[in-house]
Amino acid sequence: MSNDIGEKTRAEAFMLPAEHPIQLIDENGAVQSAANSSGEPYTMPDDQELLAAYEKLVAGRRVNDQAGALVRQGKLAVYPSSHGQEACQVAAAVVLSKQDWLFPTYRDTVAVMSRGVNPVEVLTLLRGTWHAGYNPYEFNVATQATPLATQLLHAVGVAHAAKLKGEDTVVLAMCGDGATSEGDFHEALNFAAVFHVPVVFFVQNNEYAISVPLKNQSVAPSLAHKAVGYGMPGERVDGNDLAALLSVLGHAVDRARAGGGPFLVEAHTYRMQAHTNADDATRYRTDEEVQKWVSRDPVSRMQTYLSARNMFDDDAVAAIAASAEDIASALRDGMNSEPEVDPEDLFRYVYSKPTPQLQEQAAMLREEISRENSGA
Amino acid sequence: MSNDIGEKTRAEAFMLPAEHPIQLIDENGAVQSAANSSGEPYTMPDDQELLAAYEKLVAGRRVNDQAGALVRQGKLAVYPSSHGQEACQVAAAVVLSKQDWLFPTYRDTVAVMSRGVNPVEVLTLLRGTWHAGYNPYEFNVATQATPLATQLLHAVGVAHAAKLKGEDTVVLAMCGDGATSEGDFHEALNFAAVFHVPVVFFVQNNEYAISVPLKNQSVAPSLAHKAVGYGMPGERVDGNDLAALLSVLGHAVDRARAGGGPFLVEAHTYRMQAHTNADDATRYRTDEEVQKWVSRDPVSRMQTYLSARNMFDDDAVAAIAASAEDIASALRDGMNSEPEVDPEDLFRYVYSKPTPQLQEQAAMLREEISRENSGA
Amino acid sequence: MTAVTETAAPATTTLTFAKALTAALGDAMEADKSVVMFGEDVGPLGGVFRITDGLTKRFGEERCFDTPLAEAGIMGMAVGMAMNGMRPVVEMQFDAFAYPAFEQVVSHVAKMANRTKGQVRLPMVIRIPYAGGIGGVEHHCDSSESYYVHTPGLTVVAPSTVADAYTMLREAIELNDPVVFLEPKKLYWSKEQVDLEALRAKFDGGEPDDDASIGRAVIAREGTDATLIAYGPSVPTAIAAAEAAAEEGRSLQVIDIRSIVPFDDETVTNAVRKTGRAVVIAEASGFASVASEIVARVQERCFHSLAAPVLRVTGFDIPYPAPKLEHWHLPSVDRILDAVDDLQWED
Amino acid sequence: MTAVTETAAPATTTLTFAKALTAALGDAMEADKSVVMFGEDVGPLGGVFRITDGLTKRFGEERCFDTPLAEAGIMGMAVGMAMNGMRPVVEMQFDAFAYPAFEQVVSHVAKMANRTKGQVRLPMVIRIPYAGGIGGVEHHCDSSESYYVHTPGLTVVAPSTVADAYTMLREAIELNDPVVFLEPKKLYWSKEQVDLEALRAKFDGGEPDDDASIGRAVIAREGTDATLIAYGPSVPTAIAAAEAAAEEGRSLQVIDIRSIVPFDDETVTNAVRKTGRAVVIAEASGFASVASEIVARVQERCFHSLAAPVLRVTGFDIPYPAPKLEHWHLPSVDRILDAVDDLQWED
Ligand SMILES: Cc1ncc(C[n+]2csc(CCOP(=O)(O)OP(=O)(O)O)c2C)c(N)n1
Ligand SMILES: Cc1ncc(C[n+]2csc(CCOP(=O)(O)OP(=O)(O)O)c2C)c(N)n1
Ligand SMILES: [Mg+2]
Ligand SMILES: [Mg+2]
Repeated sequence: MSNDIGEKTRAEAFMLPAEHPIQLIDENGAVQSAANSSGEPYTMPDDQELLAAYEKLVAGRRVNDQAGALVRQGKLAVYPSSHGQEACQVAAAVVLSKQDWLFPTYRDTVAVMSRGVNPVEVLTLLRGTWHAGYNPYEFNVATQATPLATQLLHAVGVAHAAKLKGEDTVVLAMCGDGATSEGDFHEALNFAAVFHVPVVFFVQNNEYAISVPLKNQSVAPSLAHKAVGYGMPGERVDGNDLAALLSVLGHAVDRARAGGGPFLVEAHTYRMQAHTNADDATRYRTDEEVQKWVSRDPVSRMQTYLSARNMFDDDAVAAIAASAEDIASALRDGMNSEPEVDPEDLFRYVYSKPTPQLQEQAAMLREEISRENSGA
Repeated sequence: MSNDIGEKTRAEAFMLPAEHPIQLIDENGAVQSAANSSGEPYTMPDDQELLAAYEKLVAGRRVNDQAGALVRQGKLAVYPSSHGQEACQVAAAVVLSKQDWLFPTYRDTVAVMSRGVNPVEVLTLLRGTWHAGYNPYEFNVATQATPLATQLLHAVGVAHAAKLKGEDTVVLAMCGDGATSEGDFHEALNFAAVFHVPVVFFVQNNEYAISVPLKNQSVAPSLAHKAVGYGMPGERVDGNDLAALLSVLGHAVDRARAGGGPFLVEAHTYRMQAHTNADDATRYRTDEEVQKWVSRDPVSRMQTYLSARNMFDDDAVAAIAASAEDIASALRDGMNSEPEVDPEDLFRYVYSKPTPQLQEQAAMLREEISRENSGA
Repeated sequence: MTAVTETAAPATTTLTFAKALTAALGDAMEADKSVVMFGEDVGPLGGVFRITDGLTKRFGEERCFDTPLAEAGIMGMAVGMAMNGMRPVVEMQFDAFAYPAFEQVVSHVAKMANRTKGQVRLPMVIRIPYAGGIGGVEHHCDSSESYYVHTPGLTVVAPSTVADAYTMLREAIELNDPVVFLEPKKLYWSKEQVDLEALRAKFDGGEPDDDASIGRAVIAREGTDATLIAYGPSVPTAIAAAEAAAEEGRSLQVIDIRSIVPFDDETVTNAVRKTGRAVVIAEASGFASVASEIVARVQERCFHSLAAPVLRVTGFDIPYPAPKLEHWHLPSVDRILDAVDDLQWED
Repeated sequence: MTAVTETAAPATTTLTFAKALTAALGDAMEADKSVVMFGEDVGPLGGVFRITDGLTKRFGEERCFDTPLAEAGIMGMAVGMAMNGMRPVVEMQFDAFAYPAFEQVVSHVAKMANRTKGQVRLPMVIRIPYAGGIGGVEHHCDSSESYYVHTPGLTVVAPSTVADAYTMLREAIELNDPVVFLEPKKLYWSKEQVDLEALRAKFDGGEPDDDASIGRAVIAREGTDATLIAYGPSVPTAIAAAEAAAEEGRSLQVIDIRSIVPFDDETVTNAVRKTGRAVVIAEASGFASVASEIVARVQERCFHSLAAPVLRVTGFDIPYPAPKLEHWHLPSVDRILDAVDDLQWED
């Protein structure tokens, strides 16, 4: 070819996902081997690591169930459960180091708690006492994002600042399959690639965005195929396989930390329950379809694997269950206590110093309340 | 592999661009052969087709130069020239049939006029007498978009409506390399792919977005590599090679018309002049860099080729020049005539029927003007 | 004879606000096949508020369909479809989720007709479930009307009654201009007795209606002492306040603005001149809002009839509060009555 | 002795509004290395208005840099950087090109501090070259302030003088809250004599300033008969109107609001009470705008001092016109004087 136009073409093989989603432990708990598109194998995490993560998996499942019960009892307004997606939730948290940041969404309660945040605080948003219940700086966990995909840009900004400051910080940012359609998803991935910042984008493809199935969301070969369009690697992983998730996300985090830039991981999983308790999933999917995913359950799969490796005795199983039960019970207690809300909080934090207008409005409300209290 | 997760993976070879940008006539006017990633060759347009397009190329160059002169004379407020990009401009118009739609940007004056719109009308926006000067329905040419990438979604909508109505309409939507970073670019390509509508997205990658070079815009292997992330084919083409453009865009249009869905074409070209006359290009690029592109000029290249094919005699060359001169002269006349503006127009078109509020405001202005006119 | 008696009898049924909207959409789609409905979850699910319930089944996937999850995409595609002969109705799932489409709305939806001197008109409707009072989490209760009404080129309406829900949505779909159609979420489940057939009959002619609701305010309750001016979710609150005031011997008139743009100065001005006192009520934060505009217009036009400044009861200038605190934020009957008390009564 | 005389002499220089902004950015970046500047074309080019001219050269590509062309991206990245210890200043190239970032601004920039009960504050500045009068083509002349001021959580300022351009930008950067900093395009090339060193000196202490400009309106011209209330690009027009009126024997006071949020009710209220008459001037379309708000506040607070309704001179309720028609749209001296004439003078 005589032209030198388009010098930018580069081999993109390493950016394309492997032919199949990475799986290290299959539905029957059997070991599989898997490699990326460049042929580099993904390694199985060691047993101790898996056992520690498994504990969080069990706790996560328990909290999902408990939150569902609290909704039915009217203690929680609404709960978007990650039942079935707990492997993703746990992996997202445990691959990070202390100085790293996690950017979760509304569905990622279990990821947030797996990073250390008290579940009672996590559920503040859904309980309705305030918009966020934990201090993002305590565990480096951003508030749970509701406006879809917007948080991915914040993640890029945190990573960019860390890079400028010379900090050793990786950011893991989560979103759903539906959120990949938003413009902010595009802008976030492009900014991350252009500024070469350490962000791992982690898409939990659970096949639905509320009622809309993936095929109405994207007709790309896979969501991970979007990565090449930004110049970053994309990989797909079995989202119900905790081992594969730890391996792939761990690799992405290590690579980012070493200065390799951003990475896109798509996990294939399934939302086993309705979008939230307010949703009616029978309107858009069959029970048959849901059943297909029961055998792929991330918790039982890991249990089978660890049992086969003799990582459990009955005591260990009981201890793990008991510890999950403690967390659930603390959550129940927290939610059963009368929530405290202070009307003055409405005006307190809008600005560093309330404007004269807000001071007036606060005074008006104060007076109103004191009149009410005095029975006037 | 034992897992059946991620059944969506499909071979994506046909979606990835060919290794090199498609070129059919090189810088020296010599014929090249080129094929897409699936090995299907792109065919050279026939001589008559090229000759007809060449006439438009010459006219386009002349109008670019004339508009520049009008700016210097103060007859035009501002002009973003497509000097150097005329092959893209002409090809975008001539690959379309009458019932098709063109969605141009501010820089695409030559494309709009190549589709039949009077250049005087095209320049209304830049002259400042109104926001748009031609009737979009007359030649199926949308207004020239200023807010970047927004028009790509309108293009999808026009195509979607055409599909629902069973019309045989293809839409070609243009944007620049910079515009590919906007969220609307992402949403447009995804919507087009999911709804499988006949839109050809045509990115003129002219290496700059005002002062920002491509490398600060994207680090993808190429912009055409974005296509696979939406599940559509992407192709790169030498944007200064009219023949290649006609072949590749023509193929994309045919494919879309036949129900094949959307297509992304990236043309490698160069903005030979400053962003607009208001810009100072010396602040961000060297003269050397610009000079490198002189020899790649789309007009002289096509002239060399057609001469070698004996498609010209001196009379033909003179006739083509004269016809371009006529267009330039009509443009000068149009721009030299006193522009007519009617203050009542301010209120006339905001709603189908002016609101009472606008009627009041119009009356106020009318009174003001009549007082002024009566010298009060 | 029997037949005549039957048709003559008032054929009223009890209908919710939500079902009136569903009926309006169905009737409009039946009447004109260029009407298409799309957005997030509006297909098989029928929308998160079930406003589009049954439409996909009835009209097919091509006429009522789900889109990928991208609001600018929805809005921009609607612009193109409207350019090419369709009458798109789009649903933004919640008020705050319309913001990603803001550029499309302000820079294109609102400006296209003017830009092309009326050659390209965009007959489209943007349905937005809006405002609060439903215990929604953050981003699900914004009152975003001020952003739209300040944008010339948009028609902006906010019905408060079941009958208006039906009629104004049909009118909005028939209008050749883009309409932002604000649906007060907390009224979705409110019920009224309406004669749906009579409402439908207005749209049989095909002729533009002379007494269109868009552009007209209505007096929702007569009264003589002061005027309460409200729209959308605040209208029932204003009426409740007027009822409470009546018990204390004060006669309050209530105006339901319902069409914010165009604004019905005539009805509002006449009403306030009559009473000489007015309170404007709206859920949105007050600063630079529709309420500010109404106050400004009223004092400009009724200055010499006013016995007291025109007061406002609005949401505070704070982000919409979490569910357990929203009752402090929203205009309440008590707060409206307090404002009325402040209208410098001489007696 | 010589030295003393020299420092005592007023060290004024002639500076444009644009250069004052450049100086403020440079000084802020010098003073605090967490201040970073980014946006479209703000690097080597220095911005299309050259406000960031020289900053990349002076502070390096890491401190002043170009981004990919995506405004939501710029805004969202700024949010994250502010969360992580930086003080980002972003430039939106033109008013209408900030709209793609609207969701980020409304749903995050404005709400983050409140959402987290003050734990995450966003010390960021959004610079927007705004408003018209420069013959710009469509989308280059929007007056978008009403969208921002209606959004609780944002501080919104619009300086009109060269000295305020410097001071308020420095204050905005030092503030721990997000600030929308509106730069009237048509004033970029206006010149004034300023004592830059004196302006700089205010920022040496590091202590928060008691007489901050943000939050304070100023009386730009004294007068006794009526008050003109303006901000940003309309202030010079208001002053010109006052000058013209003076020749006709009418004494007009001019208030430069400059800080829209927080709003300085005290200065405005005192001024209007003194004159009893007022006209509010703004370029933006009037409907549900900052002008509406000022009228509403003034009539609420000064009702009994008012001899006439508070009038408005604003842009029409139309999309911003093409260059050759903009002069009809913009508030002019004549139109202001007409409004003043309409203030029901008894004599
Ligand atoms: C910008 C925006 N638009 C719409 C919504 C309403 N909404 C909330 S969740 C949801 C579906 C999200 O699907 P996905 O991204 O796949 O995440 P999942 O719920 O499956 O975890 C929608 C449409 C929103 N929160 N934000
Ligand atoms: C949404 C938006 N943001 C910013 C701008 C300002 N702007 C006008 S042209 C331009 C550069 C566009 O570059 P590119 O897309 O490569 O097109 P080119 O000018 O090279 O043809 C910019 C930033 C705009 N018009 N719209
Ligand atoms: Mg999902
Ligand atoms: Mg370009």
